Amino acid sequence: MSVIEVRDLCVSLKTKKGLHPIVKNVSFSVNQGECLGILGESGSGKSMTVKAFAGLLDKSFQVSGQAVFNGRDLLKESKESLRRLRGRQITMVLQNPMTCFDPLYRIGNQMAETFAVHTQWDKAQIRSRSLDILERMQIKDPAEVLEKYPHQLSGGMLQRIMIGIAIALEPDLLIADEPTTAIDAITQFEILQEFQKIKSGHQTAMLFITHDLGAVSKVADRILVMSNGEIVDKGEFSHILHHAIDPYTKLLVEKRSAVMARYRLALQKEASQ
Amino acid sequence: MKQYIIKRLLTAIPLLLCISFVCFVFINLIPSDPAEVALRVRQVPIITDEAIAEVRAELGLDKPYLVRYLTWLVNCLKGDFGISYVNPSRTVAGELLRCLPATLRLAGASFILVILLSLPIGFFCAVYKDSWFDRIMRGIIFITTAMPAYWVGLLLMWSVSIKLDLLPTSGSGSWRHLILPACTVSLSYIATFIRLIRNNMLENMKQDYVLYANVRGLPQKSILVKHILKNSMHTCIVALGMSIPQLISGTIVVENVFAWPGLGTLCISSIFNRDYPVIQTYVLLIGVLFVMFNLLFDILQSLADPRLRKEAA
Amino acid sequence: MLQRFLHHKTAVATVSLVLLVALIGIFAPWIAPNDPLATDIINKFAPYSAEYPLGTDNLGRCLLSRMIYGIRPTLGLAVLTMLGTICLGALMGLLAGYFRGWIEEVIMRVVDVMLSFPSQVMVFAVVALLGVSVQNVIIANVFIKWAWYARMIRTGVMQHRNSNYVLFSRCIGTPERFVLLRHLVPSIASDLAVLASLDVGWAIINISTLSFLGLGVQAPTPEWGAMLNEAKNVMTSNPTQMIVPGIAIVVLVSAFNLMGDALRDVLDPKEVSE
Amino acid sequence: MIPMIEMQNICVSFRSEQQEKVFGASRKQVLFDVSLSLPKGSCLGILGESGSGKSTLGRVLCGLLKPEKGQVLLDGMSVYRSRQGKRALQNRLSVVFQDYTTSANPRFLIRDVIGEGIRARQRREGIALNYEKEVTRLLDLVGLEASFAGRFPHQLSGGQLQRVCIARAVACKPELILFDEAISSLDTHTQVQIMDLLKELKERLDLTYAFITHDLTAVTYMCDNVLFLYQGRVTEQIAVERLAETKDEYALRLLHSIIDFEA
Repeated sequence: MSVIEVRDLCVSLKTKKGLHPIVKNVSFSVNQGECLGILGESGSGKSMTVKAFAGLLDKSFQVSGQAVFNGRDLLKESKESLRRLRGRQITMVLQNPMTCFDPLYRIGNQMAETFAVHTQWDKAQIRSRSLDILERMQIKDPAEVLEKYPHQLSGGMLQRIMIGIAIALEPDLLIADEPTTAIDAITQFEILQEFQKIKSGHQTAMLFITHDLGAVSKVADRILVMSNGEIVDKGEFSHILHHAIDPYTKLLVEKRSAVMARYRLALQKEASQ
Repeated sequence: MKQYIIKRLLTAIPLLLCISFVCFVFINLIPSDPAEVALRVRQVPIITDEAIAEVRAELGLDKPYLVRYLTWLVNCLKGDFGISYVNPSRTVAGELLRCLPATLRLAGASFILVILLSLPIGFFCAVYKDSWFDRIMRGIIFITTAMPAYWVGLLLMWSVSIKLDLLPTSGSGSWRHLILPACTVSLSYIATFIRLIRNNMLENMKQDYVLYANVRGLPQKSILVKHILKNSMHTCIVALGMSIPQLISGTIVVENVFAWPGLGTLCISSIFNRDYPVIQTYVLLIGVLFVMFNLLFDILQSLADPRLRKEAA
Repeated sequence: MLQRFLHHKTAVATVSLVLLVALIGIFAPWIAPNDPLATDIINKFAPYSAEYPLGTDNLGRCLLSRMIYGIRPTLGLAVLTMLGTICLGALMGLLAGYFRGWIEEVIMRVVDVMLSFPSQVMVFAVVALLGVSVQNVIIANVFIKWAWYARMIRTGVMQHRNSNYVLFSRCIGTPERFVLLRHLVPSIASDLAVLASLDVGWAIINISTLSFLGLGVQAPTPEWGAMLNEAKNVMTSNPTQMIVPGIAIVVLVSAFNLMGDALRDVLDPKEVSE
Repeated sequence: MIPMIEMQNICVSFRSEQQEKVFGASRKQVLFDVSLSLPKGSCLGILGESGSGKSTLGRVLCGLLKPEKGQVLLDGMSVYRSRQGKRALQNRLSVVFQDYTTSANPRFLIRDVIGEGIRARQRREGIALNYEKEVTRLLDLVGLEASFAGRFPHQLSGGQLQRVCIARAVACKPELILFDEAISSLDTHTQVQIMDLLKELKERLDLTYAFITHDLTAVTYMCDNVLFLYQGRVTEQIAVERLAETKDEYALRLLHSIIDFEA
């Protein structure tokens, strides 16, 4: 059963000279327990697509089409009911962990305010759940971390906390918007492992947006390739890798493969000696 | 943190010394000889060279520059700022103290007006950006920044006091006298602060943490008040605090329009009467206030912001 | 650049308005209907008429003529002030930003002290010190404002010096002269143009304020601020005398403020030219 | 092999932002005893995460930042000791920076951006070049049409602008080019295209490269040698072919975190 089904989604920017299309006729669906990867370069409209149906775009954008989430068309919902869905049934992990937390509040406070909005938990429950989540995200000294301000934690830690908040309320749909882009390579790998864990453990539908072929290959069951606001290719990863139809996708795969081939060669030379 | 405060306090000392030195040099740059002025003030009928030399010795003008500066500084620290040239029976400190309360009343009232008006207006302008309210306020702000304060005062006086006969035109006494001058002083500051708050909030709205708060499904009201407003307040409070000495000095012109018996009126009449010690002390006072308030709000800001506050490890 | 300027409506409108006002001021003797100083006591407080298009003041002088002649000190002094400020500020700022070391230390400390006094008080102090006269008003305004410009220009120089294109020039050993003239000066000049046009408005208000208080241009010379001072005394009987110069100041200052914003757009190299 | 450029025990520290002492300034050391050598005709990858000091190292290498300790030797001559040393470096080195948006003066036409490099070459070699022809030749070299010469930097895409920066860098006929994260802010496939271009240019113009990056796969694609920089210290310098032999902990962790999508 599909958790979300997007049909003919179009997003345009309203400018003085008229409408400027950013996303054109995008359709896809994600089933329960499945992970759909959306691959594309910056400016290809991949983030816009999810922001549009999550109700995160302001008035300067015009959105049309359908986005059916558990039987409800999100584009027809009121702002308020969308807000209730966000953070509870639809959660997101964003790109820049270092700037996503309000610098003036402690981590514990920001976690608590999220839970207070969406649940009936009392203070003690919120605290024990928060500790629980941090522990699940393999953060040492969770009690201490709750008392820290965002600037005192590393990007990797904050990214884990963000993932923790996202899965805490067992959402139906988890959207990861370039979660591995703004952090260094080693942490990237660890964060990716967390996503693999979520995929195997929970029955959450996942949308994984990225420009990194490597990352998408590890978590996504199916892949959409976007370019200039359109879906140019779709299918399983091996299909994208070997039988891409679209010239842009081909170029992307070909170039990246060349780099990886060279990398493998560098490592194997020694192994064969 | 303690060290930071100590360091800031220590750096303020040379600045204060520089300011006092500038003020001291100021009076010594006057084309006329202070000894001669002093004699004239005492209404000595014939000014002879001997008399001048006598007064020079009396005022310590024959001593080296630095010695004179230090004596002057020590006197200042004791609260002795010398004697008014115009009215030798009065000390400068006494003159300033006499006028200070009126100015403080005016500046205080204006400050309250600024806060009461600019905070809510700035907030709503940012929240309802490009609405009719925002457009009208922006128009008003644009016009008021181009209006000289004294003209605003004249207009208010003419329309409210003369045409409508609601409030007294000038002088001081009751709270009714205070309204028009306070409105005039605060007007240009209100415009500045509305713009500051509005832009600051709009800037904050674009930040990632607001997007993430939205992503977590927090209610709009909580995002606006708890996150955006609090973050913008940090910068704005500092700017507001630092504007207090400016408000005090900004009353000069308005006081003269409304014949408000404060420091500004004293300052202008001193300029016309060439009563240099009074002007010197006034400049010194405002300069010191300026440094003090800057320092105070700098420290307050670093105490309030967790990023600047150094947590004990 | 010129193309873009001509396409920008606000820029064209404000610059033409300012130029028009300036021209009227320059050719005042040919344009003004009456002698601005000639008194006509019988016709004092006269309403609008063919002879006195804006009426007369308390001494029966033609208001319009006084307004026209008043452009000279009002606008002229403001522009002179800004020229002086920019020259001094730019010199100090460039010296500090360019040579670094102890020169920078000294200049920046002086700037710090200068900026520790509220500008308004400083103007009064300088006027008090030097005595009441027109050139002292200019000196006072330049004296308090140069520090702002020095600091701004120094920051600009530092910023641009650390931009990648200057770093490249330094890496490949481009002569300092080229870096200064081709990279730094044009970038800073455009910032400067914007700031300066905003500050002409500030200077107009400041100079007229001094004149209003009797510390600047002296009666009977027609100057808008001084005219308002005269108008103050006859406010009850002849309010028009107060309205005209006031509106003129607001319009002129608004024009400069708008011009500053428009120049910012025009001079921004990133604006796509069409 | 004789090293063309050599760094010996470089130490650099900056005034730290958070000042705790009342008197004096506390300093934060960014580079600790960094040594490296760069043989002629090779390509050295300098690899480190953000905050590892790799950009500071780049500044020292291209003559912009005098180190507190240690020295930079260009063919055995110290760069920071004398004017001639610095001149020599300036005459033989060129740079391409990360942030392509600020790499070119926004007020310059592409023609003038490249022209700055040409002028440097004219000055060094004391020759006069045909400006237009040279610009066209350089644009062609980096795979751009001649019509780009009349445009402004903001009218170009990231990849195109980075090509212009490369053209400018080779315009002054350097022997050594330093790339400071020159490909990081580009799209994935553009990155590879730029790297292909760089490899080709290296062969054709007989260049030596120093390549600063945080991407290990880019290093293996481009470079002969790699230097791992971790928290201001060199943890390992090794030939790329022998990368698998590394015993260094940081290098191993980095190797381990590379995601190979075909494996």
